[in-house]
Amino acid sequence: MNLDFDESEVAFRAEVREFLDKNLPADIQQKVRSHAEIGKADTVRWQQILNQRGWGASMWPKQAGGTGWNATQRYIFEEECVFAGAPAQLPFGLVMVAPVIMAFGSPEQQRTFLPKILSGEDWWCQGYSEPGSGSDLASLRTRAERDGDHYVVNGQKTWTTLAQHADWIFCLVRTSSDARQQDGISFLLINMHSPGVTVRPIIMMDGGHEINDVFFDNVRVPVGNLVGEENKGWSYAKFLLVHERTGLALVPQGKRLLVELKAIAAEAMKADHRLRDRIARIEIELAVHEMTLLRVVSASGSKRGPGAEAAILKIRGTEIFQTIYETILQVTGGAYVDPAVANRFFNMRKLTIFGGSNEIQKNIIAQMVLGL
Amino acid sequence: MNLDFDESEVAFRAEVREFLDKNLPADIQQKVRSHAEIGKADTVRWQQILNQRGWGASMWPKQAGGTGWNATQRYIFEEECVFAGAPAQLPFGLVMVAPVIMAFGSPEQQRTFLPKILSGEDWWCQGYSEPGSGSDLASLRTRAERDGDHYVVNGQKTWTTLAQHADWIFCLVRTSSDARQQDGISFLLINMHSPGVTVRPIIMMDGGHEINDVFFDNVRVPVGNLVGEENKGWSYAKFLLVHERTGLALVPQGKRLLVELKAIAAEAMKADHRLRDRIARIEIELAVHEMTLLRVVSASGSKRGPGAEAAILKIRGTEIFQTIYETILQVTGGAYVDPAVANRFFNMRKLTIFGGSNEIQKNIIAQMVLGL
Amino acid sequence: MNLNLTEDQQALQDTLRKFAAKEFSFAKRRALAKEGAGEAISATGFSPAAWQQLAEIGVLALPFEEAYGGLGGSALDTMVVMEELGRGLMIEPYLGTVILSGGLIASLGSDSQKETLLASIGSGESLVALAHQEPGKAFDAEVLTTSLNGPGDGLILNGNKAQVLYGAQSHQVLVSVNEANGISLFLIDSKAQGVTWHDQKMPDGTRVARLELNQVSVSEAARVGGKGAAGPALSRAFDVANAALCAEAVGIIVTLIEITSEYLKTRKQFGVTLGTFQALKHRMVDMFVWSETARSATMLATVRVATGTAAEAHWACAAAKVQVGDAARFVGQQAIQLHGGMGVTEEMAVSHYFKRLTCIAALFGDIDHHLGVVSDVLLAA
Amino acid sequence: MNLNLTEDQQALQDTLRKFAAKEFSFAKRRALAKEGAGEAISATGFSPAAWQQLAEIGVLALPFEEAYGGLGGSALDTMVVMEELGRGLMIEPYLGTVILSGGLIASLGSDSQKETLLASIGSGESLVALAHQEPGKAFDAEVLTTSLNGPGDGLILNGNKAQVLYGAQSHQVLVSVNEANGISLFLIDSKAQGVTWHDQKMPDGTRVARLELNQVSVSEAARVGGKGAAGPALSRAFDVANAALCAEAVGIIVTLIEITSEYLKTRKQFGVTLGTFQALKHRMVDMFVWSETARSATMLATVRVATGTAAEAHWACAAAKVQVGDAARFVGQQAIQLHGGMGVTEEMAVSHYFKRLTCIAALFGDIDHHLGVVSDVLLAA
Repeated sequence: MNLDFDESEVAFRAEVREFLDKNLPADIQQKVRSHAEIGKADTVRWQQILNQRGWGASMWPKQAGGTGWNATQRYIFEEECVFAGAPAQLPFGLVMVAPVIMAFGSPEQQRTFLPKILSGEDWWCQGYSEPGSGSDLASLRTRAERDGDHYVVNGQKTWTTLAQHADWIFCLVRTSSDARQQDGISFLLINMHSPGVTVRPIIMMDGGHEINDVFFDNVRVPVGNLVGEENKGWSYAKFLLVHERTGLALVPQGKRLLVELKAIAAEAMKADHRLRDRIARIEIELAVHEMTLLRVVSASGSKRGPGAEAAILKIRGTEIFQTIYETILQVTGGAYVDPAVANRFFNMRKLTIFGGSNEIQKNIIAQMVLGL
Repeated sequence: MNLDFDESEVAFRAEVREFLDKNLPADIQQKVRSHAEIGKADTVRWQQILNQRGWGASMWPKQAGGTGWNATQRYIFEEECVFAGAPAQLPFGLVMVAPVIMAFGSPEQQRTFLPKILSGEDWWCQGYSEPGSGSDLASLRTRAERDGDHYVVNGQKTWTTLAQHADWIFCLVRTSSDARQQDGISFLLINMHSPGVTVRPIIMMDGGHEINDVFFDNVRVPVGNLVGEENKGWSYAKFLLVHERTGLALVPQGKRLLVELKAIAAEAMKADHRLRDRIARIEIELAVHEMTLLRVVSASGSKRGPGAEAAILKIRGTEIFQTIYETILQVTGGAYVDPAVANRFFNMRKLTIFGGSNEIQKNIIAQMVLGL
Repeated sequence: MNLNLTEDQQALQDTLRKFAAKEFSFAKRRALAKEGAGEAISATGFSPAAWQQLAEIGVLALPFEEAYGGLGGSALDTMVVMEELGRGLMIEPYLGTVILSGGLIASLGSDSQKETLLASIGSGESLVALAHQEPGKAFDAEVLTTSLNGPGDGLILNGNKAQVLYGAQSHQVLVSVNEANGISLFLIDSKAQGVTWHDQKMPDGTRVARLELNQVSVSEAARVGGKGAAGPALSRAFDVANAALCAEAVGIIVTLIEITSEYLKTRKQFGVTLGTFQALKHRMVDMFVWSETARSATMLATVRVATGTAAEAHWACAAAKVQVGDAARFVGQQAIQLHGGMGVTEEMAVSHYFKRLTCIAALFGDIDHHLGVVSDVLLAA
Repeated sequence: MNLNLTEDQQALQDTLRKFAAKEFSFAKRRALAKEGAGEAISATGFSPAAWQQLAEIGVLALPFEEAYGGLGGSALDTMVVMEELGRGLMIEPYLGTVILSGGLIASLGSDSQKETLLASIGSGESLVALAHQEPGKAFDAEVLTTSLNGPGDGLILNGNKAQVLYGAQSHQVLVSVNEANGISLFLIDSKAQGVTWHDQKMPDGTRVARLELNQVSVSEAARVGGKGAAGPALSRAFDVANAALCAEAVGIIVTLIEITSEYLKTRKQFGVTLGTFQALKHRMVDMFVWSETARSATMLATVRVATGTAAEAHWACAAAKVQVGDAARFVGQQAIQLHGGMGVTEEMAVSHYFKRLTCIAALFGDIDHHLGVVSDVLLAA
């Protein structure tokens, strides 16, 4: 048992770092470091740069155009990217729909969609949640009815992150109401530029626009855009849920933010032992949380499944990340609040809710690990 | 709105204090202050002293031999008793069965039982819980079958506090299995010296003997010992549950213990800011908790019902009390634990479980206050 | 001992609650806050109409002596008002103008200052801000950088002030300086020569300004209170303000519990209402217990402010800020969490209450600061 | 990077778990602990038979070099052992004798001391206690009151030591004194002239003694390590001991979760098993998350002790003691609470594990102490 990276891993880290040094555009880096909004253009530009190096999809197998890296390499790559101030890659195509298309899509679908995800040409968003079916996904009501070579889709999706930029949406839609709720659901790829698709912004409490309602009004979707079998969409969605999601652990992001907190609080914490103790606790919790992540990464190297680990990583990661932001809010603002920092703090409030609320994560652990 | 006691209340406090000064036996006071065990003899002796003064039952109406005091007076009396180092009065007779006998018992029962509760001659214990029916009281299985002028009782009670000293036990027993669980329960007074009653000690984790199993093997109980109507016992027990139970708030006890903690920690907390902050927090929480109690006392003076306040008082009171003990444990023992203090800490672990676990209290609040 | 509201206080509570519900529903306030709406709220950060109505109800004059047009209300009456402002999410500049500046003028001002100023505050005519805190210093600092020169060539103020509540919207401003080993206060015109305001919109919609004083001339007549003698009154004013903030927080906390409880009773998941899930039910109970704790803490602080010694009041206000801060954090966070995705949108009232609670918890000393006050008392004992 | 157990470690784990299950079930240990039971456990606080069996399995010699009859085990092997001792609630004097005293002799002793002492510890023949802490002082104090006089008239020890783990049961004891501006260690016979033990039974059943040294003669040959040179080794020994304690706590924590989970699945209330109540289910999940956190913290500390610098090891052990302390408190308290009334009786294993956790959390620095270590590093940065 050891925490030391071996020679090849050390060399790999150096290679990633050198690449980032040379290729991460300074203007993007500056935006990331100053917490400015990263727009579509910058996200796409960075994806293109990575893709030119062959690093567009760190989690894809080589034959699909990915890097074929193991878990440790992916961990090193993510950490270096975050530390360097690289923007996040858009997960909806790369991490969410691509594995489903690879596993269950037709060769035609794989040829059509995967390269444009890799190149950044297609911007994807996720169409799962609906008004009234948040944690209870299976109760969704958006209908897709067969009409010749098309499905006709009607309904509404919500909480659709960055749908305002999207070319495509992968949707869970109801194709049968005969069976038990889960059995009548299909996995459909819908072009966002189709007639009948409307996007309406939802403004978040920090005033920002990240999420949207997406309305489907008699949207015609070619049957060729159905992934896998009709009415089997639920099992594909579940496949996605247990797919490795160590990114939710927010470890490198947390470490980066802790550096920022310590810099901001450097003077204040000399005189204020309560603040110092709070930062010490965060430092401890983050180091230990990182160890939990490394245990998962290490076990995944030895081919053990991710189990309920993703749930633990998400719960702890989001809690710690929110605590860091809360502490940054506390030390800025001069005995009140700094509006810009407060808005970042408010923005992060979503972390324990989105991506499967922490309550849902607890249900998963209760069932999968404790058998309760 | 004010926190000042009026002239008559101030005079009353002085009267109580003077009485305690003169009449609380020094040997008992010494035992209380050193956390020694208070045996049956001392508890009875103190009850007799109080009763001679006419203060044997602070919560009973005058006509029953009680003091007829209002809530504020009772609060002052309890506080002074705790501060003076008086032992607790045995609640099972005075506070638990007596109100039921007064409200639902026959004149004969009132004449027989109340005076001996007041004088300390009869030691009572409570027979509610059974193995397998802790929080779910209504599932109890101890049976009482009518046989002429007697009930024949068979079954087992458990968690019976101080049953080893008891002359009488008030029991919930099943007299009918026809109806819904709650409707077949009766409230029966059983002489502990009856043939067929066996008491078995349950040793607590601190090694102490406070609680017991009580077994009934064909115990014959005169029908005259049935309180109220047969099969109506559940409603009498519920009456008792909503009966004012501000004692569970542990306010004067907590204040007394905080004084002890501050004395023990006086030196250590000068150098140790974490300990100082912890004690400051306890001080704050206790002062605020006392305010909650005073609000209940004050509202009860104006004839408003206790509502779910008893549940809040119990939850906060037990939590704070356990925290004080935990902190005392922390500052004694010299970088380890002091066995005697540790055992007191372990003994107090029961507080959030007994008397209706804090989870049950939350169910009560959810239903009574929030309508959930 | 009596901890129940008087009949008058119950009537005041009732009036304000009805007023807020009728005139300032969440939907109306949200509409007003948007750019281009009929009223000038986006420029001032509050509703001038609501301010006038509050004046008519009498709450702007409530704490002042009857001799100066006030109603002679106590800290307990203020508690009732603040709780209702909290419930209604009414971010009008009550705290800065009525509680802080009004309170300081009432305790330090000359008869003529009180006659003029308290009347114009009470009628809603005049907003008076307090500019005491300085950049990089504590809200209650006793050593100030703002300088007073003179009397040769007249009295001249120079300096910078931070966190002035509704300063840019004020008509007059109380400015603190060190003088004669203590703090003095001067009342100056908010548009006087040499006065520059940097207005900032806070996340809860309130306005807070930085103030630059550049060679601002003041007269001896502008002095409020004796030379270097304002320290104790300022200290008390912050205690009073913290007790008032706690009461506002209680109003928000109980409202969040009502809103969330209602949401859990109607919102369905997995075929049943959310309220049937025991984990959520118990969390609601924890929120409720915290709300009762916050109320007790606020009442304790308020009673001590009304009738206790300065030390008792200071202790109790610090204690209240700690407990109400904890309660605000728990209830605020959980109200959002229990609303799920809806909770983090601007469309729902819950996020607005949460933002206001976040700001209240930071203003005039956070939990750490006030825990320190209580902890230091232990050290001195 | 590799965080999986080796095959050898898995085999060791397996052996110990089976041994504890077979030989030292809770029922058996509880019976032994009662007065008058066949074995002398009530006098010694542990089972001499179990100690011999542990020697036979090889764990008493595990950490020592092969040259001295040991197995050359690392801190990671010790972690495996301690977790199993925790699971089996085996309160044998492993920590004091093998980890602390054995570790100090291994790092400071001469070749001949190591040959003799490590062999007799490894074989289970000899119990060696460490007497460092003094009454009223920190467990890791560097300035001691125990005095060493001489060499004129010979070397003589005088003083008082506290919290000596299984001191009264030991055969030899390492005693610390200040000498030459540092700490020196001497090994003396536990029954030497002038040595008085005051044995005390701790709530978890372990024994801890006060030691009086009254004119105890020692020879230069009894010295372990150089004059005044034992400080760094002692400091490391406490880090190693804390990492080991954390591993023991992890064993207890996971066992409490197993026991409690099983209880919730079988115990019925209101016609259903307790495990169907979501509030209790989620609390079990919180306990589980804490257990994983405790395990990660312990692994981090252990890896740092095995391969890190002294500063890295010290930081990680402090961090682990904080997180494992938090985990122990939460899991211990909730395991009792979820058992209801049964949880506070002596009949159930849960209360015994809880008591042991309470003692572990206090030993060699509580949460506050170790948070202070991490906090002070921030101050120095």
